Amino acid sequence: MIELDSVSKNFGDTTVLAGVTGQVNRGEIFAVIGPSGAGKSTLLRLIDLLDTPTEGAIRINGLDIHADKGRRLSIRRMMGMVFQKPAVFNTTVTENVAVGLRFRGAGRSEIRKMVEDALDMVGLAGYGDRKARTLSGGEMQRVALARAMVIEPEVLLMDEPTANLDPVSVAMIEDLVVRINRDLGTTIVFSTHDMYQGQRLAHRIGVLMDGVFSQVGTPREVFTLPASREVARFVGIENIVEGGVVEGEDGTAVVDAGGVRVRARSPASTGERVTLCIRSEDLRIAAPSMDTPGRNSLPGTVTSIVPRGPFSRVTVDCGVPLSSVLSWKAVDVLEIREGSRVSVSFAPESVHVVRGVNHRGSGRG
Amino acid sequence: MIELDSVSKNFGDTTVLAGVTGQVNRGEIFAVIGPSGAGKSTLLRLIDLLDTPTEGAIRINGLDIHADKGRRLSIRRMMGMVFQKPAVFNTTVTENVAVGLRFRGAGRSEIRKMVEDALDMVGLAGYGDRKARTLSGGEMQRVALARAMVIEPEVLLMDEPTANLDPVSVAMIEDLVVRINRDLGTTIVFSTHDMYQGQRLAHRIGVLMDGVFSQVGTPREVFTLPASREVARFVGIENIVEGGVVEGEDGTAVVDAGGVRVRARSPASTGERVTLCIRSEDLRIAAPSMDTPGRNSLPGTVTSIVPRGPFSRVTVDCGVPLSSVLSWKAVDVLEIREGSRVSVSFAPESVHVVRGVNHRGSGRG
Amino acid sequence: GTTSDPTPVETQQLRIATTTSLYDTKLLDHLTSIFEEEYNAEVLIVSAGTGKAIEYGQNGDVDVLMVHDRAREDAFLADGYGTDRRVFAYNYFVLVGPESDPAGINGMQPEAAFTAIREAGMADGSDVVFVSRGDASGTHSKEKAIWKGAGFNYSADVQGSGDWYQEAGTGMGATLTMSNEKQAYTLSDIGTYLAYKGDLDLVTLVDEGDILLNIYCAMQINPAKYPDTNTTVAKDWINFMISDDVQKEIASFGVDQYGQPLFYAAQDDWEKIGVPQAEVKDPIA
Amino acid sequence: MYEIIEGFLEAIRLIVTLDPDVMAIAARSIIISLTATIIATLFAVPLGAAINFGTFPGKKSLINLIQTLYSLPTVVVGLLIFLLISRVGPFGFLRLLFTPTAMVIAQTVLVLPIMTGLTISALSGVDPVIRDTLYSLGATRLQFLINIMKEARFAILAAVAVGFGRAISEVGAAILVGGNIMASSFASSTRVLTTAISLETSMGNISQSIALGIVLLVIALGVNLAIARVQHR
Amino acid sequence: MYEIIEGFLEAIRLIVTLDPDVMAIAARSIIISLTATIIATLFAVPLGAAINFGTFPGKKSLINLIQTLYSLPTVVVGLLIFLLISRVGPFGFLRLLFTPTAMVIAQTVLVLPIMTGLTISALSGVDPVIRDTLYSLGATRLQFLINIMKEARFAILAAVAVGFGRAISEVGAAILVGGNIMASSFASSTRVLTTAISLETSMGNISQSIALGIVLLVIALGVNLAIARVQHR
Ligand SMILES: Nc1ncnc2c1ncn2[C@@H]1O[C@H](COP(=O)(O)OP(=O)(O)OP(=O)(O)O)[C@@H](O)[C@H]1O
Ligand SMILES: Nc1ncnc2c1ncn2[C@@H]1O[C@H](COP(=O)(O)OP(=O)(O)OP(=O)(O)O)[C@@H](O)[C@H]1O
Ligand SMILES: [Mg+2]
Ligand SMILES: [Mg+2]
Repeated sequence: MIELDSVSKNFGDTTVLAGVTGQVNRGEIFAVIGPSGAGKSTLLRLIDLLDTPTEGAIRINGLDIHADKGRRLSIRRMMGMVFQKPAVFNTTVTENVAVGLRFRGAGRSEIRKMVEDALDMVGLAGYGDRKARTLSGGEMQRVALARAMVIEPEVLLMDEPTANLDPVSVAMIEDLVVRINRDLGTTIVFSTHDMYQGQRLAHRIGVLMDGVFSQVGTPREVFTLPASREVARFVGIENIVEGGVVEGEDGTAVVDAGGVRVRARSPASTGERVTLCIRSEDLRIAAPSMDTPGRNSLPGTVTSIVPRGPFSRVTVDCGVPLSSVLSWKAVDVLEIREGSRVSVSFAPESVHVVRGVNHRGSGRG
Repeated sequence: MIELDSVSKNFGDTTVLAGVTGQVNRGEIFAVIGPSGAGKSTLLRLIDLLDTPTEGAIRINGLDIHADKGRRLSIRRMMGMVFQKPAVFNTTVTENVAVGLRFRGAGRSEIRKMVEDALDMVGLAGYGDRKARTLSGGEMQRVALARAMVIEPEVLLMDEPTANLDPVSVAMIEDLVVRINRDLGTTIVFSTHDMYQGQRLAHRIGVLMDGVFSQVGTPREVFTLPASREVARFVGIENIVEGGVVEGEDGTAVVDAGGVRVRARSPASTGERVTLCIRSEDLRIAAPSMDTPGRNSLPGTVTSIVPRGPFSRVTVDCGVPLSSVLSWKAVDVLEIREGSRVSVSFAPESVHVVRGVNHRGSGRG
Repeated sequence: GTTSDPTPVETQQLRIATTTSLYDTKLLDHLTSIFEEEYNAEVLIVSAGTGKAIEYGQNGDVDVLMVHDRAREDAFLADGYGTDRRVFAYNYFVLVGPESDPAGINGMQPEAAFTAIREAGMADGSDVVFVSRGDASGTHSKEKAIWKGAGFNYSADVQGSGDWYQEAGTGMGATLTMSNEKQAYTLSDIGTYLAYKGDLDLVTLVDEGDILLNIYCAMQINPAKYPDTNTTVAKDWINFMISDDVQKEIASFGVDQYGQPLFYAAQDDWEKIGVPQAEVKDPIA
Repeated sequence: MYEIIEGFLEAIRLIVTLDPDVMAIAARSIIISLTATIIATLFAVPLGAAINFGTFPGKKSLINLIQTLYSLPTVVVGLLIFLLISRVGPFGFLRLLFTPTAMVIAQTVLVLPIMTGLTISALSGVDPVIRDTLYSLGATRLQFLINIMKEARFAILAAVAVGFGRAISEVGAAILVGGNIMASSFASSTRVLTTAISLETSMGNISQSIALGIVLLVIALGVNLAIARVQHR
Repeated sequence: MYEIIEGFLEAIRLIVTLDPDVMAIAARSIIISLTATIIATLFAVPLGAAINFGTFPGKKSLINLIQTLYSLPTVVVGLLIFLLISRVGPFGFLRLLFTPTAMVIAQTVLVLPIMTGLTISALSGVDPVIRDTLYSLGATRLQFLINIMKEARFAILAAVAVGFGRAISEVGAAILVGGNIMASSFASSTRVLTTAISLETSMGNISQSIALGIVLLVIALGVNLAIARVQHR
């Protein structure tokens, strides 16, 4: 439905987007993730016709949206947008949410009802008569959400829609987004820096890096099979190790990474340079010298234990540093302390091998 | 060092803070968490002398900071503040960061060096000559951070400092915060809606709800021993069940929750109404009828499996709904599908019992 | 006497442009109310600097022009913009100055007084100042005529010959105020001087001499040039101004306020003021 | 100095006794200047919006030109209008010279640049995100204009206040195209407060001038209170 | 209408030939109005800041009053200053009447309200977070003022442009306290462009008036270009 065809955008000398290509299908929830300054907001603004690409085209239902100024209004009216730093109109909350409906000539009673529903949905029931300018950061963000959703657009664009919200509100908004998508068939494109949110909500994720989509795929693909070292790092794979294949046959490769030998499932052949990505969760930490056949098993010394939510992140120096995530209980049971000798084990299947140089696309890099 | 003494704040008819009492020690990192609209920003603004409490006093080193207008400037100069929606001055990035130093009469070359260092620390080296107004959301937030940090204040106040940042930048900023606290002994008070951030960074956390601190404690206390049902829910304990004690002796209580019997460690006595809080991570899911002695073991039917980061959240209806978090691998191995019959087990020690009515403090409720 | 039906059905509008100094005496306000009643007309008076007033006449924006600058009136008539000049009043300009009279001109003839002022003014270290209207008004024209009569080339010998001679470039009232402030000499029409006298320290030093004569006239805008000017009521107005009753009004106007009249009726003094009898007596046909 | 006190007392007397002459003059001032301000607003706001939100070559130069026209002397405006509507001018056939209509036209022209310029300032002060939000909500041009004006209402009404102030206080144009006529009928007269003040001043009646000035300020106060009420709504 | 064309040609001639009389008058206009604008800025900006950022009872009324003073007729300002500095007035001993200094004073007073009012508007338009950021960075009053002005420089310089426009285009006060004097020495003369325009107009020299008006606008354009350069820095 939305087609990005080599979309580029420069601001003066700065190239922000350098040929983004991709497609968002009708009824899909598509997440754009990427580091700060990658151009997520810029991309959403281009789709919403708030800016013009330097090169390339954005097509919705086959129509180049930037080509025909006469159709701007009707195209814009298909879409709703939530800005990264939402601004509210200097009036009441109700009036803020009603604006889009008024633009479309909705009737008074219809507006009242829809606005009330929308406020209810974002958890702001009863806030209707408040002055919008006095709201807290998260409240404003929710007003902006209600404002964009109430017009029931075909395409909903959201730029970091929950950045200022607490987890309970986030859960509520996420439920809402899923419901809108499911019940109304709304196509949703949103940017987020919360990868788990991308995963929870999106059917597909585009990773914007260096001006292009480094990878587009299902959450599972992006999180388990990152296309490059950078993507791997960005999606939170903590163990990323460079190495060279020393033995490669039958879809299994033995990789030498700084003196440590690791077996992995990969068609890479001897001599190739590769990057190994291993998720912390797939590492098991056990007492030293407990070898499991078929698994990689590396002895090492615990260098740090850092709390992380209900877990602890334990880093072990095995020649290369490897981190695993254990529940507090497990840390207690295994009596792991800084300096403890332990053994880190993981299956060759848990090692994702990125072959050759970075699969980066044609970015500025 | 910072003492909050029954601090109240009304805006017209709206009571936002209703007697916040607490203390931040010198050199401490203190996190304020709480739902959207709880008054986190309001509290930080009161500390930074940007607003005046309706009642109560805020004392720094024993001095009521709002009492003496003549000392405002010197008190303000002790503090640095990062706003929730930071605004940048309409000039270059370098000039933005330099402002506070200029106010303090620092020399040219000193300013140049410190600003460069600060930009480097927040990952914006080389951005010095950019117009600050054209920065992305996350970039602006980092400029605001650099601007507040570069003056090396005794107290650093930060209102959701990483709300607009991607995880890599967040990690960098968190490292920086820890370093500043450790190396310069800076007292840091920050608000966040990212509880894990609160936990990662803070020595102590204050949970702001209904206008008061519902709980103040170490991250471990807040996360494992929430003082009320609301706090439990807010810190992400997914399994919260109400019940009545049917048998209570020797520090162990048997609680009837909607027909299901649960054993828990608690001094609660028979007849008491209690709330049971069980973290998802402490629930084990296994094939049905696998009983472990000494543990609670409840049979049930899987009602949903939702991906959540590298895990899946599995909800089981055991009479009461209980959710657990499993790695994708575990879900595959156990062959869990919606509708599967399973057994949910957990140790009595994993059940946190909140006794009586909500331990809410004197909030508006 | 009237030349038309005194009660026409519709109220007619009469537009008059007049010089400021005449308007400021309020003589016209006094007369219009009488006229409007008698002729069922509405009189619209625009007062402006002489030059501007003549411009209004040239453009046909008014029906009647009332000024006091003989030379420019002649040009105006000669160019065919106006017809039927009638003189309805006259008075004398006065040369006023500080009581101390540093140039010692009290009682002199105007030309001699001007010569004395110029000499005193150009002497080193003198504090003698002459303030001129400098605005091409009727009064300014008269002043230039006096300089000429005293034998000076105005632009070469007077204007810009030193700081003693200053051009105010404003109205009569402002010029008097300025002269008072600077304790300077100036030439003024009698009406404005009397109106301002209370606020001034200046006294009349020279008020006799033929050259000080100030003649007010009214002219009709030439209907040949602007056919749709309101000729009937314009003629009525001019004839009204020279009618016996009005001439009496003019002769007594201002007595109750200043203790002396501001104007003399022109009716019987045509010889004395040197205009043809027809211009003061003959109603326009 | 005593003229000032006398002026004050006279102003009070004029207002309390509702002096009919002065009331007529004051009413004319209000009608003419308010009409001019309203007409100018109707031009200036869309024009200012078009310039502020438009992108076209020479935009900066145009804004500079508008700012330059802030310095347009009232007399020059008066003269230009005079030349247009004087009998021999292109619009002479309308016979507008020396009518209140002419004064409205002149004052409209006079305040148009400053009101347009200040509208541009007002609109350029609106948060760009507000602008984008309106676009993204699917505003038509008119809806956009109305809503952006609501956001900028404080500054736009400040521009209106400036325009009204300039219109009611100017005298040069009023006297040239109006002529300061005091006729027996209200509609034929063109004497307004400022031209009356000039006249009184030229006749040396300083305290009367000051009294009329105070009357003018009282009117302006009333108008500004009305504007302030809308501003703070 | 041909007077307009003639006026244009005459304006070009005056400028190209650097007509000494006109140049002297123009120079006087620039000096007087620019001085008045600068002095007024020095008062208006701190005053506007104090009002905008202060909290005191009657603040809204004060702002209303200032807005009302936008309507202060130039003649009334001229009269008030005139009464103060005339020989019999309280400051008569300074002998300021009919000097350029008196004109500077009158124009300063004249533009003070509008510049103060527009400064208030300009400052109230600054994002409150910017304000809070400056406070939180430990700005002294002066540092705060300087930096908030930098942020609002566009709008504040727009206020300066309005002030300058009003000063250089006004004639009522200039003529009352200056007197439009053309003496042989530059310093004793008080004829500026607007008073010269009035004079030419009263003499019926319309094209000369228009020519001088154009000269005035050329000067204003220069000043505005200078202002724009600072605005966009
Ligand atoms: N108008 C502009 N002029 C110059 N540079 C700009 C402009 N707008 C954006 N940029 C630059 O483009 C880059 C991308 O900005 P954008 O806001 O799209 O990033 P983002 O991916 O949304 O980042 P964040 O996660 O921090 O919000 C940034 O480096 C920013 O500085
Ligand atoms: N000036 C004001 N006038 C009226 N109400 C206000 C004002 N400022 C804040 N509030 C209200 O006070 C409450 C607390 O606001 P505050 O900004 O402190 O919340 P917060 O905890 O920071 O929320 P968030 O996480 O959404 O940023 C909100 O409900 C807000 O609407
Ligand atoms: Mg962004
Ligand atoms: Mg907040």
